[in-house]
Amino acid sequence: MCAAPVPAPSPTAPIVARCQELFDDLDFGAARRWKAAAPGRKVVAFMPVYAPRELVHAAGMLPLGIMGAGESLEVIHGDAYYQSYICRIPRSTLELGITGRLDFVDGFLFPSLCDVIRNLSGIWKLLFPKVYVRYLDVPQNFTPGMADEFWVHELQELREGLGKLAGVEITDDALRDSIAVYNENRRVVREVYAYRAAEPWQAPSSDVYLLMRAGLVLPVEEHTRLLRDWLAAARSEKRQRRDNTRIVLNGVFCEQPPLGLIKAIEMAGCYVVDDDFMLVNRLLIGDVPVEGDPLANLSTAYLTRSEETASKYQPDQAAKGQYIVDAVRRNGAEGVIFAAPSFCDPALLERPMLEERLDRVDVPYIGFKYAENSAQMQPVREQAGTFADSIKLWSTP
Amino acid sequence: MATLTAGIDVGTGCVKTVLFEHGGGAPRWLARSVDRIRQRDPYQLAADAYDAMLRQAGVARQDVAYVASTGDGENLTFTTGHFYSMTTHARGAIHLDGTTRGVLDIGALHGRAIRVDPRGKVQAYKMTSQCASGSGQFLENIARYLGIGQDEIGSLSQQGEAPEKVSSICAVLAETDVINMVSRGISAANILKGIHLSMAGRLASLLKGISVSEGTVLMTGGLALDTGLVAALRESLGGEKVRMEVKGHPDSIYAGAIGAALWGAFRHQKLAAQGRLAMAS
Amino acid sequence: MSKPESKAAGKSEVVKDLSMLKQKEMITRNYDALTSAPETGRKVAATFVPGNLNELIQVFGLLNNLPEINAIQNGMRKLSGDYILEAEKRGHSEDVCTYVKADLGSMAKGNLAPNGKPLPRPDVLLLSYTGCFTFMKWFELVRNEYKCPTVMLHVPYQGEGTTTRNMRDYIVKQLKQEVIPKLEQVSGVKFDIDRLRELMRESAKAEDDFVWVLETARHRPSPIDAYFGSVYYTGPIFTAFRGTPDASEYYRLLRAEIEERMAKGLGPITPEGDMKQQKYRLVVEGPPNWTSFREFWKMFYDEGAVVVASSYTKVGGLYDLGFRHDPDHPLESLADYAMGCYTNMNLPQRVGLLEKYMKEYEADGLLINSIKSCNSFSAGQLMMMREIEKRTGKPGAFIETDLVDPRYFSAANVKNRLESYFQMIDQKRRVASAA
Amino acid sequence: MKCFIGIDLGSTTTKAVVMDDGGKQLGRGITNSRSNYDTAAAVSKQEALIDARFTLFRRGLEGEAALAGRVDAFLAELERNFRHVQFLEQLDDLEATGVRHGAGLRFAGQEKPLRAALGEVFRQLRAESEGIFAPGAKRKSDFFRDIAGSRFMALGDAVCKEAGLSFDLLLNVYDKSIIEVENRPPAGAMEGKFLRALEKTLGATGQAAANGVAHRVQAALAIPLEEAYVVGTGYGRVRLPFPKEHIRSEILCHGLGAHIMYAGTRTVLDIGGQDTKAIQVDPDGIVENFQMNDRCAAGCGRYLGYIADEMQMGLHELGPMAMKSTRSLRINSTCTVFAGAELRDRLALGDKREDVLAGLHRAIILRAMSIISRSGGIRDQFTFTGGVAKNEAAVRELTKLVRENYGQVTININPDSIYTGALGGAEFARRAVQV
Ligand SMILES: Nc1ncnc2c1ncn2[C@@H]1O[C@H](COP(=O)(O)OP(=O)(O)O)[C@@H](O)[C@H]1O
Ligand SMILES: Nc1ncnc2c1ncn2[C@@H]1O[C@H](COP(=O)(O)OP(=O)(O)O)[C@@H](O)[C@H]1O
Ligand code: SF4
Ligand code: SF4
Ligand code: SF4
Repeated sequence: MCAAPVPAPSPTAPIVARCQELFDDLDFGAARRWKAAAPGRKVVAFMPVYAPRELVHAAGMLPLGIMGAGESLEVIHGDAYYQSYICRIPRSTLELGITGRLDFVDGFLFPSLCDVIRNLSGIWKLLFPKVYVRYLDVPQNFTPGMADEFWVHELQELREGLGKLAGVEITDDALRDSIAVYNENRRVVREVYAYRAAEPWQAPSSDVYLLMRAGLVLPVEEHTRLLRDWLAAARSEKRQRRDNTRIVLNGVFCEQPPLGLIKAIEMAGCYVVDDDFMLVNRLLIGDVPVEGDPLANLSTAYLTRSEETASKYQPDQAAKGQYIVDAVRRNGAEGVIFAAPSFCDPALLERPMLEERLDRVDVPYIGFKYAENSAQMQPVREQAGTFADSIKLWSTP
Repeated sequence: MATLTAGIDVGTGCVKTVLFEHGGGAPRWLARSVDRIRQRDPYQLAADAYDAMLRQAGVARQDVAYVASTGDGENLTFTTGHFYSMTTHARGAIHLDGTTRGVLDIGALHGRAIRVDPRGKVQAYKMTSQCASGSGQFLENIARYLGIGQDEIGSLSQQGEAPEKVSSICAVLAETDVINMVSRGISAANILKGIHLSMAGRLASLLKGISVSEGTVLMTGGLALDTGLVAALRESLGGEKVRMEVKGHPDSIYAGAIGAALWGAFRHQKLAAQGRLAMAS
Repeated sequence: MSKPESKAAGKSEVVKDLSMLKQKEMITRNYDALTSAPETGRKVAATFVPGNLNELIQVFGLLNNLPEINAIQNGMRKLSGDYILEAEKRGHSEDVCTYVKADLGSMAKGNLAPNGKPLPRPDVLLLSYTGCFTFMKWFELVRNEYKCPTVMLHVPYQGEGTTTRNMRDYIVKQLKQEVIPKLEQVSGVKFDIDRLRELMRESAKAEDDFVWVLETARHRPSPIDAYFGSVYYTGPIFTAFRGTPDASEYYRLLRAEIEERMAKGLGPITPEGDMKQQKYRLVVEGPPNWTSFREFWKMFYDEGAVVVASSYTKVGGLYDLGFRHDPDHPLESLADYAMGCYTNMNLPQRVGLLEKYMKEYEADGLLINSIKSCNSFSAGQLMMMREIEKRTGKPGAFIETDLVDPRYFSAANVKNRLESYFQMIDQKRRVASAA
Repeated sequence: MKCFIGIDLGSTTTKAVVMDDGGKQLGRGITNSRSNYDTAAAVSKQEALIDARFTLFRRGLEGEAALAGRVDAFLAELERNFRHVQFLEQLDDLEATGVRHGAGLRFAGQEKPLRAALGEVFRQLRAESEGIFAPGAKRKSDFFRDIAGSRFMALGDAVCKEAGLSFDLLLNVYDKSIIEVENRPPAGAMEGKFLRALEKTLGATGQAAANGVAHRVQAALAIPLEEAYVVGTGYGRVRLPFPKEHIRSEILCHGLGAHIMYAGTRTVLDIGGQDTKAIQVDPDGIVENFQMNDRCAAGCGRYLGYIADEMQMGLHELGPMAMKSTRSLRINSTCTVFAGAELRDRLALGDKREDVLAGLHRAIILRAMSIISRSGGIRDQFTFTGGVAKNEAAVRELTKLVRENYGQVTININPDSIYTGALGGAEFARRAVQV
């Protein structure tokens, strides 16, 4: 490339910088400020991958997504609770708790993602008896009509628990309003993903990542605005398009890789056109109906129209793993990178089944493991780079 | 008209450079260099080594159509493009030996097994990471302890008749084992052979992981020069039901650089055909 | 009753009690039935141990093949290591549950039963999703091989420390509307609730004797080892035999034998004969290691350590807390059983239970055998240990092994840890007695 | 007099402590661990007994008017002379061994010049040995191998040049001989050596005073040191030629040793050459819990040793250099070897040595913090032992992290903490007989 003119300040930069700040802040200043802004406000945290945030929102509380503590927190106490052969996210989450970084959190929801998160709910109950802790046994029986009643009932118990915590009654109307607010958020989230898939050079994956992370700590209305602003800004700038390979990233739904890993993948010549980061933002597909019984609507949405992921059972053998092929096709990807947290049973047991699917349709893939504090990016660059190389060099021009 | 391409492999142990000429028939190898990095800045070293090689070949920088880096060379400022190590080692290995189906690249800190197709495409790989047990550096440390030169290791190890088992898997703590062995009067040959066998065991399992079962497995990287390791690897694969042959090559250490230079030529041609040459400069 | 009166320590052949012979015979017969299924035309269901529906499976005349038990068998026969490597070669991660890999690897290598004949393809996978997330992935993977029908039974976890009406209704609904119809379809047998009641009545009988046996560990000396030895005692009741007269007979024999041991003041039987002195009484949490089971056990009896209660012997039901299969409420009782097994209890409940055992069985300490690849058990065990130490004032010890992956059993490490632990208990006692 | 001895056979060094029946420490000895564990144990024990003699001399001389105010100086002189005598004796052995090896087949045709060269080197070594043990002279190490070795290299090189002989030959002879000499159990009779040293020391004193002093020293020498009980511990303990009841877990010994040094100790961190242990002890010094790292050099003493080699620095120089740092860099690699590579990269990129070193020290301590945390955290008082406790930068990082995470606990660091395990062992020996 010849001497480029001094680049104009990027209009997306300040938005991304704000998200980066939120991301870096392990004291959750934004949520703390929200809470302090009005008396009686409460914050309810939740773990990946799905929590009915509408219920928290409808009670006037702030849902706060916790994704571990990333790479910068030195874990000192967490190791007292977890052996070396258990993934990192529960220990760094505990570290956040023990060091008082979550002392403003009034409730904590642990969805049934895996046994580690499940058991963390018990640990939380023992260690933080003042916090409203609830384990969400999200149904795994997807046979029509089988789990609705159960789940609506569980949601009702949750609604009562949250209502008590907030000191309000969560009315159907409040719930309907919240559903509408989240519907809007889900739409914009999908728009961002679609935009990136269409023009990935315009939307660096680390930027999109930070935007989605912001959704876990900001009030939903603010997040929706932020995404809109970013889309407008991104569309107004022209970025250099590189000779990169388009890939789908899979397996990153719970413990998060360090930001550097996402950047390393892109630097090594890959455009990420789809991923499963922060699934909670878009687990439900399409709008949840606002009319009618809100709990039933939420339940039906989850049971019949939600994204597939390793932590959900697929009742139909023939359909098992098809979602990864669909993601490749839908987004025009040339390959798949499986990245999974070390010791993550859901992601690692899912992987061979997905690989088999991809083999059948000749989509190339690679896979590796990471931890939220993985330091060496060299092996990642090496593998992602070789992957991109081989697709690039062997594709017919 | 002949086209010149260069490959520069910036490793953790050594910097390797090669220069190739293309046009009519097989590519011709014009010049090469290999330098231990030791405590120096690898990028500066790469630039110096590259210029020295060009001087040796009587070529100016602008005469080279495509300069490809590999290894840790992504950030070199004077290159045209970068290829990742597995891509280049696969290609380099095919160049050195056309019957290659598996590549074992063992450098200063890493070990990788790569399955390649006859065109040099990477089909599968397995690598060690995070832990340096069984790498070149590990062997180097031991040799230093034993006071044995890099080039003596191979022949000495092959003299070992009663190899001593190395129990520690850690590259660092293995030294304690070795000190103990020395003081128990075990010969350097048997110690080295034992280490080679334990490294070979690990490498063999990498190889198994990529399921190569026939054809040539070419060792690339610096340790391919270690005949003792090659022999040990043959030995530990001996019991397997495989029809493959493990080989080293005198130019194995250049495999990455060679692959880079060759891919550079390929890319250059492709870009020229698409009229996109300017984009790559 | 034959008594291992003269067991010249070590080599001489171990004299087997009647109950042992009985169990051996039952297992052999069951494997023979399984491996001959292709000829006999009997249909086979595969399912998991915790909260299994063995009585229901039998109502339909199905044979019950439990992949966990096969993995244990392969572990004890030192085959699992190869199977695990095979599964890893086929793309499975080093990091995941080794039961799954031992099973998949075994399938890849002919899926041989201990009798040397191949296990049959299952006709139905009954996915009792109870107490462990990995079960779900496991059967998705197995289903991928066999392409056979799979029935999901989602058993809610006791997240809030209790079972609720809602949870029970959910299970019963699934049983009625999904599990039973599917099993009828697969087996061609009509569901007969009275047959189910009958089987459950038989179950309850065995359960009474089983509890009686476990509780004898309250005595000093304890006539049983409630971990190593009791792993055998749980066999029939946790697996394909619950509800059969065979199982009842087994527990009757066992009870009589233990009664006799107690009368004679004997300790537990071990592979090397009767255990002599009982210096330490322990409660153990977590499954044992199978690949070096004997070696592991020896580290205990050689030091005079007897296990008086364990949580692993509760994965197939907490009968000692009073649960019995109830012929009067068959489906509800199945639901309660499934929800009530140990792995389906939340962490505070597990802590409470171990604390209770520590106190009621007058244990000197808690030992946790943490399984590297089992998140269901292991995630949180360090916290459990601390909590028990705090509540009981008794020392805990933590060792790390694996179920069926021999690579993760480091005998030297485990021994070092155990020895230090026993010496520590000794020291404590000395100081206490000096004071 | 009854002596109770603890021997700690570490991966790098072997330590011994001699205690009297009142629990007072009489002496300490240290040597480098070698492949022959018996010898290492015997040498360290002998060193400790020698040290014990000096304690007895001191006790004996306390009332000696002739030495009023000069006891310390006198004993120091005596010790120097004693070490010198010992050194000369070992030199003789080394030379004799060397000559024997020089006559070996490998050196056929070169025996004569080799023998001459050896003679010359040892002549010079003896001559300069006076200087090595002169008052105030700083010795590189206390181990014969290190002192003799470094001087042998220096002198040998010159002698060979002179004689036109290959130094490699001489070196080879040395390498062969030193191992043999080092692994030879120490010669028994110490008394002669003491007397020779005494003679030499008294040479400088007046006659009258000398008589009195000699009398008292001889009286102290005559006190029999009876080995009442020996306890072995440490990494290599199972290979010690001791009956089982004389072996104690290193964990227990460290715990008890730390308790003896600082009675208020509740948490002990020991960072040795090959392992790091965190131990929780109760108010009586009994271990309640512990954690150790697995066989990985990251986070233990060898990590620093490796880094020192990598930077071509002495081990004892690392700490002081890291202390100069103003900002600690974050070291990303876990593996020691990768950390070495990262260090090179960082230096190449222009980072300052001291900052990189500070980062490395932080890394090792962070790993220790994680082990502490797994053992149950830090309780007041906290005692840091093992070889790495001598490293001030490690101590600084540790102190910082302890303060940040556990508040104002007392932190004990003792320069003699390397003897902690042996001290605990000695106390166990004492209790074995007394309790
Ligand atoms: N002649 C030789 N015999 C044995 N080993 C050698 C020889 N030459 C170099 N090596 C080893 O090769 C390693 C460097 O290999 P290389 O493939 O260049 O690694 P990297 O690419 O990581 O720099 C060094 O660790 C060195 O010890
Ligand atoms: N003077 C010193 N300065 C800094 N570190 C030291 C010093 N002496 C010893 N060490 C460290 O202590 C370690 C040996 O500790 P030690 O407790 O003797 O181990 P072990 O009991 O395993 O033999 C060495 O690896 C080294 O890192
Ligand atoms: S990373 Fe995987 S194993 Fe760990 S908590 Fe998340 S889903 Fe569970
Ligand atoms: S075991 Fe040794 S080589 Fe492996 S990571 Fe640890 S220090 Fe590095
Ligand atoms: S994770 Fe544990 S409970 Fe689950 S299948 Fe594996 S061993 Fe069994």
